[in-house]
Amino acid sequence: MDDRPLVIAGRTFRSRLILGTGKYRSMEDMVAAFEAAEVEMVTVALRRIDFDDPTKKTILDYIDRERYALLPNTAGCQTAEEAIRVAHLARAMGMSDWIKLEVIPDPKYLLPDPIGTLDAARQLVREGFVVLPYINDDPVLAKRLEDVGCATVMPLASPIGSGQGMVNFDQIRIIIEQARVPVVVDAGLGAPSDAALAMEIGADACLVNTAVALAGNPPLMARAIALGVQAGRLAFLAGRIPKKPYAAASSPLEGVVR
Amino acid sequence: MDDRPLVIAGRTFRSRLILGTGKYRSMEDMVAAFEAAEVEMVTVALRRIDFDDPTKKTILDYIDRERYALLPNTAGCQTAEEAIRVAHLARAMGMSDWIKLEVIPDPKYLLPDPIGTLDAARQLVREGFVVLPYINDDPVLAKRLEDVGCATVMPLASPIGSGQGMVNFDQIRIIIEQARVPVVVDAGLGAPSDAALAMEIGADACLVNTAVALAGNPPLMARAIALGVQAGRLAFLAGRIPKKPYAAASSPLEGVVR
Amino acid sequence: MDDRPLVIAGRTFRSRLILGTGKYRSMEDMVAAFEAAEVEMVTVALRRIDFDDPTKKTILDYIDRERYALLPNTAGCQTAEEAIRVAHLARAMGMSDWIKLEVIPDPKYLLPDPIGTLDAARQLVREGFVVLPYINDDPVLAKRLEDVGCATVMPLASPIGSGQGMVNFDQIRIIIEQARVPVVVDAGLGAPSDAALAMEIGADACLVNTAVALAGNPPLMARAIALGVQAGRLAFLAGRIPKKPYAAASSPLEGVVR
Amino acid sequence: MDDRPLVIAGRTFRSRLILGTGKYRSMEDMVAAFEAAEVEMVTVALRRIDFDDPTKKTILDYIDRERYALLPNTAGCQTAEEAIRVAHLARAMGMSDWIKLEVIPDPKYLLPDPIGTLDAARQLVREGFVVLPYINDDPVLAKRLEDVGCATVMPLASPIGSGQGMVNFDQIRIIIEQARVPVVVDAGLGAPSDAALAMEIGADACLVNTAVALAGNPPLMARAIALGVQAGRLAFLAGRIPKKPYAAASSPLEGVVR
Amino acid sequence: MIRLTINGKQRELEAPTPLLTFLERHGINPHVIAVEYNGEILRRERFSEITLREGDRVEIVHMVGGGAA
Amino acid sequence: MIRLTINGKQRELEAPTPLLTFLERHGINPHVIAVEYNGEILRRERFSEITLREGDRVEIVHMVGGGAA
Amino acid sequence: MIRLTINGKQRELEAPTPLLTFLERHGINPHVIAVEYNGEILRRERFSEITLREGDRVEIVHMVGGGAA
Amino acid sequence: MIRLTINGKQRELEAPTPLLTFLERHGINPHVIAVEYNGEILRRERFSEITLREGDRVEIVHMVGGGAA
Repeated sequence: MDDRPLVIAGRTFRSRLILGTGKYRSMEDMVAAFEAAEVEMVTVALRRIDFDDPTKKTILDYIDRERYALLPNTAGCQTAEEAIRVAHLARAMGMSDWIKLEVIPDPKYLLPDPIGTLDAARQLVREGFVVLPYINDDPVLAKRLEDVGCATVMPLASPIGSGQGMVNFDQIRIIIEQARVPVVVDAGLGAPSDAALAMEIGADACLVNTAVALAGNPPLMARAIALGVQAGRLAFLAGRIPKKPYAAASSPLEGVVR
Repeated sequence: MDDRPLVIAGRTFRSRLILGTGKYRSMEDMVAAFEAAEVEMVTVALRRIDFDDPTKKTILDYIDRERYALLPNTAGCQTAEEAIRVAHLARAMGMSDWIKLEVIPDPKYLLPDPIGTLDAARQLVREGFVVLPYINDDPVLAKRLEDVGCATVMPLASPIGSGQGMVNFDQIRIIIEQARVPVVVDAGLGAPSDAALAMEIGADACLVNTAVALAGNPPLMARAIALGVQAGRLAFLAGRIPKKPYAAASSPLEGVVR
Repeated sequence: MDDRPLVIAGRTFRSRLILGTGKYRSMEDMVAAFEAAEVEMVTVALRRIDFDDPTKKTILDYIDRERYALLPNTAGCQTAEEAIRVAHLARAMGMSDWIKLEVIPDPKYLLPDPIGTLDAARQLVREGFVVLPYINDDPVLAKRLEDVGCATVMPLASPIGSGQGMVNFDQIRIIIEQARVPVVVDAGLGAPSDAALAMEIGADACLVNTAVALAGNPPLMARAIALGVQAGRLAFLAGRIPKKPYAAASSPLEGVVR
Repeated sequence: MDDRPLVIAGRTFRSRLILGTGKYRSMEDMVAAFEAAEVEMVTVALRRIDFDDPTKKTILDYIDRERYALLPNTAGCQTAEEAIRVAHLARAMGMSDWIKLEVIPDPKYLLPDPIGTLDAARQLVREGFVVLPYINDDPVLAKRLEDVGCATVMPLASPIGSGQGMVNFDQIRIIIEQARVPVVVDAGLGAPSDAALAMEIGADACLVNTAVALAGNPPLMARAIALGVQAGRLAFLAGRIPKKPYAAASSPLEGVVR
Repeated sequence: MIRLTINGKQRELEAPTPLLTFLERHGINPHVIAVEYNGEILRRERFSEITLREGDRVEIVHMVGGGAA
Repeated sequence: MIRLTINGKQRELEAPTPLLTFLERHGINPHVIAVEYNGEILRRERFSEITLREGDRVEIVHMVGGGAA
Repeated sequence: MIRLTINGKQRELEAPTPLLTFLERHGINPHVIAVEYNGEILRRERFSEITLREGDRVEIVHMVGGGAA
Repeated sequence: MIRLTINGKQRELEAPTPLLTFLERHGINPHVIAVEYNGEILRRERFSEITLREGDRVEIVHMVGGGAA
């Protein structure tokens, strides 16, 4: 079957799965997971160097940048100002002007601030960033972010790291229906069935971190979720049957031996 | 990763997806779906030959029996007696002594009769059949069928052909937890996410017909569902993260720029 | 509004809630719960008298039998034979020939045995008992129990004491649609919303025990669940709106100030 | 039982149900519904007088304002500016300085605009209005509206008029957990079970319109939903049992006749 | 003959007309409406001061049944 | 001294004892119990005919709090 | 001319007819069917022994597409 | 001896120190970091122009594993 590839801000991706780089038990697990899932882009965070232990290798020593595009995030930022500052720092590294925009004041559920996110997105787009905002399941906010020039919208399926899956199914479906930019379902996906479901309703891609990093076998789970994303995408293209309230036999009704 | 293969009644299967042969728009679609899904076993029904039009090709003219094992069903039977008779006819064809046992008195929801199914299963096992009974989501009935010697149990996810997916999730999980024979989730699976979910909770295989046969593109959907089954199986083996009520950041909390 | 009363085996009930008598922290809590819920029938179990401590008051010292009909159950029975024996003992007390039939071999999920339940029901009906069988969410079994003369069917909403609510919603709805005897939803109801939902889809009554007995305030929860049952019943009679996939304004669209 | 009454902006309400006044088949139905539900506040919309048919009675000819407080809404407004203008007009009528703030650019799903809603809320609070904003299920937005001085937050359970019920259950629970102002669950509630569920998780009140106005019997459904609200509130106060994955017998395990 | 805009529609009146007269003529109770006169929302006390004239833009609204949106 | 089984436990009595005497001795109201005597369930009228003897197997049950299972 | 019931329908044949002849006449491959002859299900080896006669009740079935129910 | 703030912590250096020297001393590859010097984010070309002095406020960051939040 011939699917059109995913295109974000003019860049083409064959893989519709983006992986995070946090929480792995080992860098070897992480790299093996990337390979098993055949991803093309991974998210990273920015943090201060610890000068009391500066010798520790950085994550860039493990990631083949020829193979995996880096998507820096603004994780840890609680306001638009903080997020803009971190975006500037990320760009100053000269590796990417893409930014996964996160403005998250709430420490318990890690839900994003719609106002701060829109403010930061507006400015960062103006400054030439490719902005991929992390948002709650709000279709109107998604349209507004699209209108200010964001490259995607990234609604959360359920709270980050919760593994609850597509809790926000209904409104994410509305976001997808109304979006003219790619919709990347982010946060809370716990298993291939969650990712497949997101893709079946027309999501363009999924972003997963905890479900892979903390799985019993991260590379195997990475492969599983990558297959789930593919399966869901193919089903979206194939056109699923409608749900019916009643049953309908798949064997013929006539000619039964009686 | 090395998974142990599925073994039913001593026979080994690499594929954990079984497809039905009903309702396809064309035999070509059906065969292409088998190939796309790389299945090894397909279900068939028995019906009277129509002597007013006997020349029509039979389904066996399309199915390569070297490649695809046949699993005859007792579809259309409303009592144990009818099902036993159809099983005898199926075996008399000399193609298989396996039988997908269906005893279904209810025409609207096509739900199986637990009593008639157990009666028929007991006798057919005694007669040397390999019996794969189609059942509702009843863990106690599943144990009883196992106890009389059935080769699998095949609980329904939701009404046949409804595409509602894993409606009976909770009790199917109990059936799987208690079973010592393979559990094949049957009926109602509508998309890869449904099949993946069944496999993630430990089902041994899935049986799908309508979701493939009536999909916009049956071979593509067959491929999608086969990938969903694989994805779910790998996730089961990899060990998924537990669901948590709250969020947990995947980026480190220390070292944030402030 | 004028509702027809609930009639079971010719006996009329104004209340559509039946309460259990197990697990209360105190008999005072239990009696207060009965009064708060205005129930007319309560379930009881049969157990051996403990002759090492026979002086302990029996539950009948607390229950006003003028006010509350007793419904003995066969809790603890794992086979049809055991259940029939306990039914005989219950009737020998001369208080009731009604029996809540439970045949439950499974200690972990306490799910009933469809075969043993049907066997015991058939015989007890023949012996003149009014039989109220506890069953899993199996519409075909429900019809068979109705056909052998049971006074009601009592499908479980979810495992006993789990408080999971209407997990078996879909098949209970089918049971209700097909039943010609009252359907009493039993087991797993945890809150008024669960009971209301059961009644909204046409259940005739609900049976609740753990959700009341182990609530923080049992009499208050009893009242709450009784209100939930009433609310659901009235809604069933009033006729709810259909669910729609899209929105529809409740304010007029014309005449808006612009 | 003694519940503390609902207090919004210093005003006390015994009833925790607010009804809308739209879509009724007749004004008599509407008034009968108010009485059956024993509500104390009802929402109304503002529209231009139709001078081509000005004689038609206004809704105020039917509503006893001694008995029912009016809550004007800004339905139909797509921007903060429009909503502020309508709020001013509503206040100019001299009946109330309360306003149910709705800023809804999306005609299909009628979902509110978080940005416009916050902007309008900030100004209207500054102008001395009692502002009750209609919002999507966004806990961070809810906090921000609380911080600018809104009297309540009114998250939508599901799209207006859809009758889908508590689709946004999880995030509404978070909103309730974090709110210091009353949370009124608005939109999409279709039956008593929906309202009961909202109250069980700690909502302070519910607002319902379509589910009553378009029910087969509006006054009866109004009564049903009012009972559901009460039931859910009592259950919240009584303290429900936790949900458990397994079963727990409510009859004693010892002393079984064997 | 004057022309003005009332509730978004062009209307004609024989002559400049006091607002209260206009309302009375249409059987409208001034106590259940709100009026925006040339962009300014009027307190009810001021209704008696207003006369509808050529080119005025007037919004006259009342309450109707409504729940949400 | 006789031995018999009551409610699954071995018990001893000084001598054969009328059922009603046994119950009375334990303060048990015969109207709230049921008795299975050597496999036969007794109607209450027959309690007075029964005497507990060596080797008897007796079940004496009453009602307790219970909901399901 | 004989009358018999095949697959639930009354049919007529000029004369008693060997089963294999009947099948061949209808272009049916005996290796993909099953036959119940007067209530007895036949092993394929026995097809050649059977002749369709007056009053016979015969079921002749084959496999068709089917999944469930 | 100078005092300055690096990554939010008070630090001391013997003397004013070129940024690149400071980095080299700590084994840090300048190509995988970003630096904010007294509130201004530096392009890498400018690292060589910067000398750390008394009272400077410096942020030196690198990439770490992260997914969301």
